[in-house]
Amino acid sequence: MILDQLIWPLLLVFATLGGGVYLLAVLDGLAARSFGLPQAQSVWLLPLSRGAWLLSQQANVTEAPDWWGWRLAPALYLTLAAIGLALVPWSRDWVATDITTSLVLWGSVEALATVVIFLQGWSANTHLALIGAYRYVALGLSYILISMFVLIGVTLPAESLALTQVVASQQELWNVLRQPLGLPLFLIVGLSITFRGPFNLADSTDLAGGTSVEVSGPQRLVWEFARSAMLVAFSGIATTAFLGGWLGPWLPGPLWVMLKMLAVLAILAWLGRWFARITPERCISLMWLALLPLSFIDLIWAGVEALL
Amino acid sequence: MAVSWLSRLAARGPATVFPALGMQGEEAFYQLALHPEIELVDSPRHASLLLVAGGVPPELHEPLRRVHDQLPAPFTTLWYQSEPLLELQQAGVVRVDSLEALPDALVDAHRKVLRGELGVSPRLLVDEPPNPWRGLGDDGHGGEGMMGGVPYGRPMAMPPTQDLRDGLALDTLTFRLGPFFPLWPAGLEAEVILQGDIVQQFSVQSRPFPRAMSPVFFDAWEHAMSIARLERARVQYHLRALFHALHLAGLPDLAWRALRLAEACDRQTITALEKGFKDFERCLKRRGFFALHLPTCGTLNTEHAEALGGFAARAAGIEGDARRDDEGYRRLGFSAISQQAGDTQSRWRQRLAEVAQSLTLAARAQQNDAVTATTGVVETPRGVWRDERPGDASALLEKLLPGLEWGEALATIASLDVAGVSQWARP
Amino acid sequence: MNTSFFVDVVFILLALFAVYTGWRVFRTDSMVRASFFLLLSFITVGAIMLLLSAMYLGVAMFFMMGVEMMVMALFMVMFMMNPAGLNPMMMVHQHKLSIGAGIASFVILAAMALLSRFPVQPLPAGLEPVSSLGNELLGDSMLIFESAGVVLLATMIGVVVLSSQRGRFGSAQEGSMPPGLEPGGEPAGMPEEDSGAGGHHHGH
Amino acid sequence: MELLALLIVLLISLGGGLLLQWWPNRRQPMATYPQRAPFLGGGWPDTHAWSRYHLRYYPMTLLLIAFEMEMMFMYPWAVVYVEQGMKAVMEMGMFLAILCVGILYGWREGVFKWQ
Repeated sequence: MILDQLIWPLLLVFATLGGGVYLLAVLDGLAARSFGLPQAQSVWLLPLSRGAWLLSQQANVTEAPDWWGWRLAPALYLTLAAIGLALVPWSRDWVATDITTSLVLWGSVEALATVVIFLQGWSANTHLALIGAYRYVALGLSYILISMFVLIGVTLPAESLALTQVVASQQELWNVLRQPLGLPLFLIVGLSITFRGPFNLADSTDLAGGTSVEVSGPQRLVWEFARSAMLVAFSGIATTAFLGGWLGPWLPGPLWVMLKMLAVLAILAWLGRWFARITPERCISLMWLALLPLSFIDLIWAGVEALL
Repeated sequence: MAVSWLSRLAARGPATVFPALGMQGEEAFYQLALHPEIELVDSPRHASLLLVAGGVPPELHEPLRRVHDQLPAPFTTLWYQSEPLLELQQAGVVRVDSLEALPDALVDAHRKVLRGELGVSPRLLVDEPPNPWRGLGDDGHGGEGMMGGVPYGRPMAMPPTQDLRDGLALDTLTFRLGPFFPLWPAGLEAEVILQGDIVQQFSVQSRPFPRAMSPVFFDAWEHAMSIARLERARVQYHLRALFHALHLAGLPDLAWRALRLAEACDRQTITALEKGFKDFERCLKRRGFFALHLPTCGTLNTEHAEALGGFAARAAGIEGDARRDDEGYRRLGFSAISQQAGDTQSRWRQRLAEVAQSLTLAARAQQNDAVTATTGVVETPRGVWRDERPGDASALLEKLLPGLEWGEALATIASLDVAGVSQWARP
Repeated sequence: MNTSFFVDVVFILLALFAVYTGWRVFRTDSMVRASFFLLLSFITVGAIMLLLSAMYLGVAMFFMMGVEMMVMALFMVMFMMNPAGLNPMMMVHQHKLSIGAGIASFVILAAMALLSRFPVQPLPAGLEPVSSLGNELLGDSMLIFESAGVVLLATMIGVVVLSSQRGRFGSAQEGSMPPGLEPGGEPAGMPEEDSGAGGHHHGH
Repeated sequence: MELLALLIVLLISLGGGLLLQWWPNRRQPMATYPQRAPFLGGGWPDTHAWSRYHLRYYPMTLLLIAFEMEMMFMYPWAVVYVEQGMKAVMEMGMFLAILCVGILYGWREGVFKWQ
């Protein structure tokens, strides 16, 4: 019983964390190649050699950092990602953390991620990193409402805040079809929470790397790893909430979840490279004036659909 | 032996290079940006190699030392057509003078540094804080009272006199940025005062290095010149400028494509270029370069636009173009394009339109071997060169940038060419 | 395995951590750290709620406090001198009063906890706190709920009116006159008018 | 059991993250002061970067807090939505309509712009 409830799901969580981050790096390399960027090496080796390089580099510190924040922020971001992944149900029985309010817990992971990303930029005590941190908060406080509305949309048919119930409610029809606006909006949340592509306001190029401009070596490795891990966790939640989680014919549940997660990651890796970075001011306007009303519509749609 | 295995694995990755560009260093920069095994990074913290490309005047040696010391160990330096700093010469610096050998030298140096086979660059500056603080002040950390003293070696930011936008007067941050800041023209050094993320004051401390133009513009000034070659050089110039803007916009693949097109300008047939550029331009629009990224601010007033000339003036509705007065161009049916708004977005629209126009002109010129008719006047991509070459215009940034958000300010700088034209042609 | 013993140990550890971080809020120099210590304290309280099977309340605590402490940290950074605590400073004012108030409230709460008789009602088996809360909102408390909406709207409008500098007609300061330092005196700190270019503002 | 799993995940990932940062660098000496200076492309700052930073989006954050309060009511509402049917629709419709007015007002006043 311990084996089923604790050991297997936990092993699965950590294996997915490591493997997912590696596969995301590979997918990103493939996306870069499909966009025409040349790759000197095989995309399979590149993440490994990059990780090895960062491990052998000296970790930089700044003049008067907030020492606790400086050390803790990357590890905390990783922790949040791991907690997010622990909420994903792999099958009806294999869930690392099956609480009745796991959907709200994911919401709080999103909220706390904003805090941690801010902390990363804040604790460096340097100019470009600080601008990145403050900019990110503007984004972090905007996407959170969209995420909440979209996720409340999927709880309506499930009549529960537990992710296992959300999957069970998709037995006949996956939410991606039932609430067509939900997944696209949620993918935007995924790009925002890992500040990728168009929503890379934290570590952007115009700040020479933003919150990680002063970070090097193993600390940068943990930060980048955590950033990818968060996207992996996000893809797990997206799979659960919209793509029917473990549901699927022939294959066992956990395998279905992983395949669907990979699909979501591939879409996100591609989307992240497609769009130009949005300016912070436009970003807030877009979030509040276009995407938030759209998520209202999604909720109303979900409500009407659930009653029919 | 785990360590050697790790470093061997690490050495297989791309060479991470922080470029510190000196005079006439751009050529190497663009070559390296195209090389798949080299990754140019924006922060020295993310690099294992410092590449100094081009001559660095003596007054910039101190900033160069500062950048040098900011790379995390292990790292080494490479000097391309540049004189290494005196104190470095013993430590085994790598000097490369040919552009062909540079990429391989960088890749090689990266591998050797990571395997520990190459001398690691020493720290140049004295290891002491900007102000002494240990044991000083009220609590032994240099600070005094609430805001005074130099806690941990630096004073604290102080409130300013007034604010630009909404009357909330909070602290301003004053710092000098450059001359090796990779996101704006090489050599530009400015004192920036930020209020939040808004530029409150911008004063240029040292001007950007003059840019070297293609020799065809110099030839055209002296004698009749093939219009097709002139226009190809113009296209190349604008596409290279576009590389920086696209890099800022977070579109590395499009930036790479712009550079590829720029390099193809000398070799490819005009029809292939036209087709390539049309696809490229469509991609730019579709992927939100204008709609998402480019700000609609940084508007030049008439005076500044006239001072700057060239595409920037035409984007602000001033139709000045020396090509209109040239009989050779007139025969090809040339007419100047212009925009009205004069902001950052319209400058890029203007430049893209001019690139397309140049390609059409080059195609027509090629058919009947058209040459320029007048000498002593050339419309360079930077502006008209009549009696003297277009000069440095970085002073106008001081008027243009205050009030802009940080990212908007950098996008605005990237949309302008403020550096003057060098008296030497590109090799 | 004795689960309840384990739970007790975790409960005590969390409680101690919550008190410790709560205390650190007042002992740190950095405003940002103070906000995030408070956040940590709230998170541990939320974790205690989870231990007490208050699943929704505990998780909602993480959520709400995450956002709110973030905003608090932002405002701290905006308005407090020396927000990062580079120079040490005292975060506490009115020492005697606050010590007194602290002791008094501790004694009262402790007395309530120790002396009052808590009802011993085992959790009914099929109880789902979240849905019963939902039913409550749609049942007897509906009026409260709706009026909460109106109150929040009032809050929003108040917030915008008070904080936004630029209304739909341009800057909120335009044409405003700061009060004088003495009754009927000259307006204090009036922004200097641009004598040349700014004149056209007053045309209408 | 669920919370135990959550605790294990938390401890392992936090510990792993910290260990990965600390272990490879445990014998590195402290970086020199010039290395630790903020990267400004060869330039240098006058002061520490920490300061009273002027956020340009502060009205939006306040609007968000008001909004978020209300969101916390929505979760329990969502759970009983199907059970309660039309009543729930009416109630939440009214509630959301009131809050929409808030956003519209904020938009009219330019809250979502850089102040």
